[in-house]
Amino acid sequence: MGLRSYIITRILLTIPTLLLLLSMVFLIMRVLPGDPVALHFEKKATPEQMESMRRALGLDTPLWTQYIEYLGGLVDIGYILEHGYPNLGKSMQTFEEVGGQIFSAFPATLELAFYSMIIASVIGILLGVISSKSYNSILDHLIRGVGTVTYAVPIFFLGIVFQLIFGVYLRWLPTGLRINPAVDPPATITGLYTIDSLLQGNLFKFFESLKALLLPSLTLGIILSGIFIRMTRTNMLETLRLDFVTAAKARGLKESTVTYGYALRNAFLPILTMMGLQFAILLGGAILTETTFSWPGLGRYIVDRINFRDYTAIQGAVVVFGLFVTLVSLVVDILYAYLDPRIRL
Amino acid sequence: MPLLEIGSLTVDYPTSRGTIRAVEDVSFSLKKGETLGLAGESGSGKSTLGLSIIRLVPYPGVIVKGHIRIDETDIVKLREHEMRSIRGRKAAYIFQDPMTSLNPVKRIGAHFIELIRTHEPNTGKEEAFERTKTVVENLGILSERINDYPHQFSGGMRQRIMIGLAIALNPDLVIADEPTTALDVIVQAKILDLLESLRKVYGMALILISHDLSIILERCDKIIIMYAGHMLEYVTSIEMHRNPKHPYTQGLLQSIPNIELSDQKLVAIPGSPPDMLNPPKGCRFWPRCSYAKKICRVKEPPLIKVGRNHFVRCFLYGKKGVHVERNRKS
Amino acid sequence: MVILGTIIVSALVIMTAIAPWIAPHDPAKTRVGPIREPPSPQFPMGTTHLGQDMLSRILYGGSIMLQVSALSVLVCFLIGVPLGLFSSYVGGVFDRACSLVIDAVYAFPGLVIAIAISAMLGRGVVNMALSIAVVYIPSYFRVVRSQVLSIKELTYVEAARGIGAKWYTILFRYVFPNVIPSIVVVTTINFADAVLTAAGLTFIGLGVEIHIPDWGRDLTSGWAYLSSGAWWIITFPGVMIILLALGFTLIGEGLSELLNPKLQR
Amino acid sequence: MLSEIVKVEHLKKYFPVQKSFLEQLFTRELSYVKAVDDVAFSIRSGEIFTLAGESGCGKTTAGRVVVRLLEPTSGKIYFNGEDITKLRGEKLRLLRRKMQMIFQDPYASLNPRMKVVDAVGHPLEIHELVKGGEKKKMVLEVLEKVGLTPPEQFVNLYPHQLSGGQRQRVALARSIILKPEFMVADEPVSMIDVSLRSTIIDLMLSFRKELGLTYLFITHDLAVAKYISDKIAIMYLGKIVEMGHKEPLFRNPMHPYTQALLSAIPVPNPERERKRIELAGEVPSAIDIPTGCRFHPRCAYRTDKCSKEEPQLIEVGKGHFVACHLIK
Repeated sequence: MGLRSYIITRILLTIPTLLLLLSMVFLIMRVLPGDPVALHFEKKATPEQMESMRRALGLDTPLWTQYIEYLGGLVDIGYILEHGYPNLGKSMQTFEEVGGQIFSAFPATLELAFYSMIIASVIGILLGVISSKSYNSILDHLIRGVGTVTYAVPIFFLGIVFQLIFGVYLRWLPTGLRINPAVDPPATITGLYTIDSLLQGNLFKFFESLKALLLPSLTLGIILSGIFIRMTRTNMLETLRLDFVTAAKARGLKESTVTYGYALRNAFLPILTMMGLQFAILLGGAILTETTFSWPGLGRYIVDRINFRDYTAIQGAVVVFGLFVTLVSLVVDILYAYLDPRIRL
Repeated sequence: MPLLEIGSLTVDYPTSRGTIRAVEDVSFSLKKGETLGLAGESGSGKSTLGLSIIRLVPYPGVIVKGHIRIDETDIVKLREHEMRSIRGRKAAYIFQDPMTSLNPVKRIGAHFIELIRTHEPNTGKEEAFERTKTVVENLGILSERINDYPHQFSGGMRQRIMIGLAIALNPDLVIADEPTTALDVIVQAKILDLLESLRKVYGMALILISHDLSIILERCDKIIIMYAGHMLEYVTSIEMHRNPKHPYTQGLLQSIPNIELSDQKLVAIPGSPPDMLNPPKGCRFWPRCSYAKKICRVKEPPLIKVGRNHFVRCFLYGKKGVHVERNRKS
Repeated sequence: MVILGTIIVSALVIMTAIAPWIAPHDPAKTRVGPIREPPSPQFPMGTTHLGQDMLSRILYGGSIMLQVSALSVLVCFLIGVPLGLFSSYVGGVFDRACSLVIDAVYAFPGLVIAIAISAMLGRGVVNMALSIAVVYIPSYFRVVRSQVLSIKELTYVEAARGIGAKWYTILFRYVFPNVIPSIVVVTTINFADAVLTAAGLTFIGLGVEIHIPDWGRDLTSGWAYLSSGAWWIITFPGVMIILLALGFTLIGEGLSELLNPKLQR
Repeated sequence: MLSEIVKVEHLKKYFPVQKSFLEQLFTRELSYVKAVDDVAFSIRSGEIFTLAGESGCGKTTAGRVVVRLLEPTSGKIYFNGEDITKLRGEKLRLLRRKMQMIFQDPYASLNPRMKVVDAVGHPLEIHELVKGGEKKKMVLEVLEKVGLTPPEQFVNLYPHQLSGGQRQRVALARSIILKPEFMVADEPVSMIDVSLRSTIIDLMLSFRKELGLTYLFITHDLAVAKYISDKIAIMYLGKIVEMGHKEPLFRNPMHPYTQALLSAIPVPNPERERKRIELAGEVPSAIDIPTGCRFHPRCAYRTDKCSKEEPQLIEVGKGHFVACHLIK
């Protein structure tokens, strides 16, 4: 099977997964709580007020009609072309389009996730390789220890400690927001401040946004690196023991060629898959990181809305999180197929 | 001057449950162009012995005693980077399982080019490629398959490629560790024929490691019988066939079926191979030996010469043996 | 590693259990001392912004976490293990359907699901445990399923069929006993995850009521007064959570290393 | 006169090839691995019948189909004259008491969490043949029979505490405890140390005498096959190409494949000069079987007919069958 047909297959297979995911979200959000409107008002509203809210949000129709409308809104091309985002309904709190709110919050999450992933991968793979190369030495035990402890640290605790040290005591770095409030954010191109400011050649804004990004992405990246260290180490140990690595050594190849060209090249494939799976954990961590650092992303949005019991907004945000993860796993699988010649026939 | 000279080599594997002495006090030498067979059952130390010649004994194994001289250089004392220039260039190794011995994400040709350019850095890419083509064609593989990946080849083909990688730099010594155990008999015969013809063309010495005594007898000039880390017998193959001395060797020869004989009676060696964490004292083989005497249980027999090119580690032979024999009679 | 982890976990459990007898103050009582007092001989871990004794709250504070994690692990175990066992052993359409749903949940950011469900169900120990359980059922299912699928192909299962064993005999005497080690590993790791998820839920305001002593709760209120620099309200509960999660992780990792033949040299 | 205990006719076992989602969308046709493709043989009571061939020739699949561990795609299997091809449920379970199988890998064929006494005694419990302490007594007896002496030393051990040879003995004990009439032995010695192989073989031979067992022996090692069997069938790509009593077959192999196979087998004699018959190419895939005689692309004697017409097994001597167009 060729690479292209593999990609097509993989994309086609995503459709039922997506449908299932969307239905599950609907099920959890609409069926479990009983009446979201009643929950929203926490019994503090008159029946008339609740009824008008239901009508305004289309919650007075039968469940399956709501379901069709919910799915229909997501694929309504006309709406997407007009607004630039899919129809996710209206917020119970502000009556604004949920899609629009999410669309403006999403880039912040994307930027945080992107930099954290880089930090986690660099730390994780580097330490993982070193650890596996020096198997059973003191260095190996030390790195493993660091990895294990990192796994056990609540992400917001690390964030708070960073804030306490670098923000409150040392006053080196900002403890919240995407950019110094005294500085105007760069004009929106991609919505990622660091990239936008670079595209506009504004180094000052680039460094300002990088400064704000540093603590949150370090927090998230370090926590995630614990898992990456362990994954890399385990896979490297397994690969280093394979015959072709011994055979490469027996041919007198350089140490670095054997470690990177043979062991890591092959160990990287399962690592890549697991990185894809860890992405879901990363997003979960992003919610807590965003909350800790008042980072105006999707995670912050969802937590804000919980306080208002704004179920349509929560539902929208959950859907977008799900779509994001699905997309990433699609990309990871395609990348895997591209890197593994056994699939690329 | 021998190409390879090993003296009282001892290799240990320290484990959490105790130290396994996988190879003990092994000495032999090999001349240019000779073929030597290392035969033994699983756990006999034959692979460890083979791997110590290129100093790649797997973790946590260590060479604790003895010397291994290749062209008079004792490789036990070499630094790691000096050792690297010996591996692949002076001594090459062929592994048991061809399915897993090649890097799955690297093209076949790249394996060769990388090997050539590592050991001969002055070789240009073009030249390395041309040399690869010649080697691959000599293996009976079409040169247009150079750019294929390992998974596109059958097991037999991959073992040919492994042989090609072993001989590409024209080493003086090739060690083939169970090179055909994972393959079917017809492919096995072809691979061994290829190895033999290439060996003759390039004039290399070959160490063939196998549990299959038939292959060793068929393909090698000299044979070492290994058991529980000890060399029990060291002899030419013809002499071993005509006149095996050690009770273990005799037992092995009686336990393998021969397709050319009818009404053969196989005789098994009683008992089973020893636990290497607690090997028997004295001769390693005594618990399974029907000739075992008192001395065999307490004293390790030395390797003694019993004929031209014939050494055996057993109290039944030599002066001590005679002595024991007499004791028994009196 | 297993031993160290067990020591940590059991020490914390015992500490929480005997807290009523060793705690110097009522953990919920406000104004037992001055507000936000740094650690002193009288209050070895300082006081909170409500003037509660930090030490007493630390001693008591593990109770909620332990209850939530134990309960959620129990729920996960009771649903995930049988489901995985039967789904993979029976195979066919049932298995495909189960795996599809489970994989979808697994691919989803766990905390997002937990938040969504928790927001629906409201506060309280049971609700927290349930919303965490939903997130981790897939881990059990997947581990059990992949183990059963590989064990099912092994020769000894075929041999059992060969001697005429019935399907349930094969499942319970040949397959299941060989899955148990992996389940044990998942369970211990799951304890650590549940502790951390519970702390996360508390942090974003979905935990227990404010007066109840809880490490997650205290850490969160410490964060609210971050700018005052009251490090003790943050550090002590944080370290306790780390210790608890670390204890479980150590047990899990240690066990998996002992039981995973791939990594044994 | 010996009677036929097992007889198979036109036995086929095809495995569907797993296809990707996309391929399923665009192609209707399923392709198959034709592991066993129309095989017939019969085994007489007390005989040792061997299926031999290289890996992938279908010998193991054939063995598993005969004892109904795999469902045949088509064909008939008779046991003591009774058609057992379609037996199910309780009847199949009763049949399992009479036919047993032992496997190649002694490390994989025992449940790692069952003690020797439970593993060996389990067949008795399954078929409800024992009460209380009887099980242990019978297990001890049968352990003694397979040479695990003294048996008391072994009953409470777990498989990982045994060596490969001992495990294979335990597996043997488990398979004879029900006193079966027929046993399929799938490469039972190929993973056992050379010096111990003949003890397992001798045990099997002694059970034939004492228990009247009949064997279907499966092996890739023709030297072992020659030592143990009465009759041998050589398989190539799912089909029997030559079959007969071992003496005439080894003395006078007729099929070009058999000849090549025999000439490739190493002989433990350095002084013997042997002529090797070279075979071109490698065994083709069992999904894409060559037309006509499936051996013809590698055969030095092939004619036009060989690529078009599939040769049938014909009798060339007493009980000696060959499937080759060269033989008239």
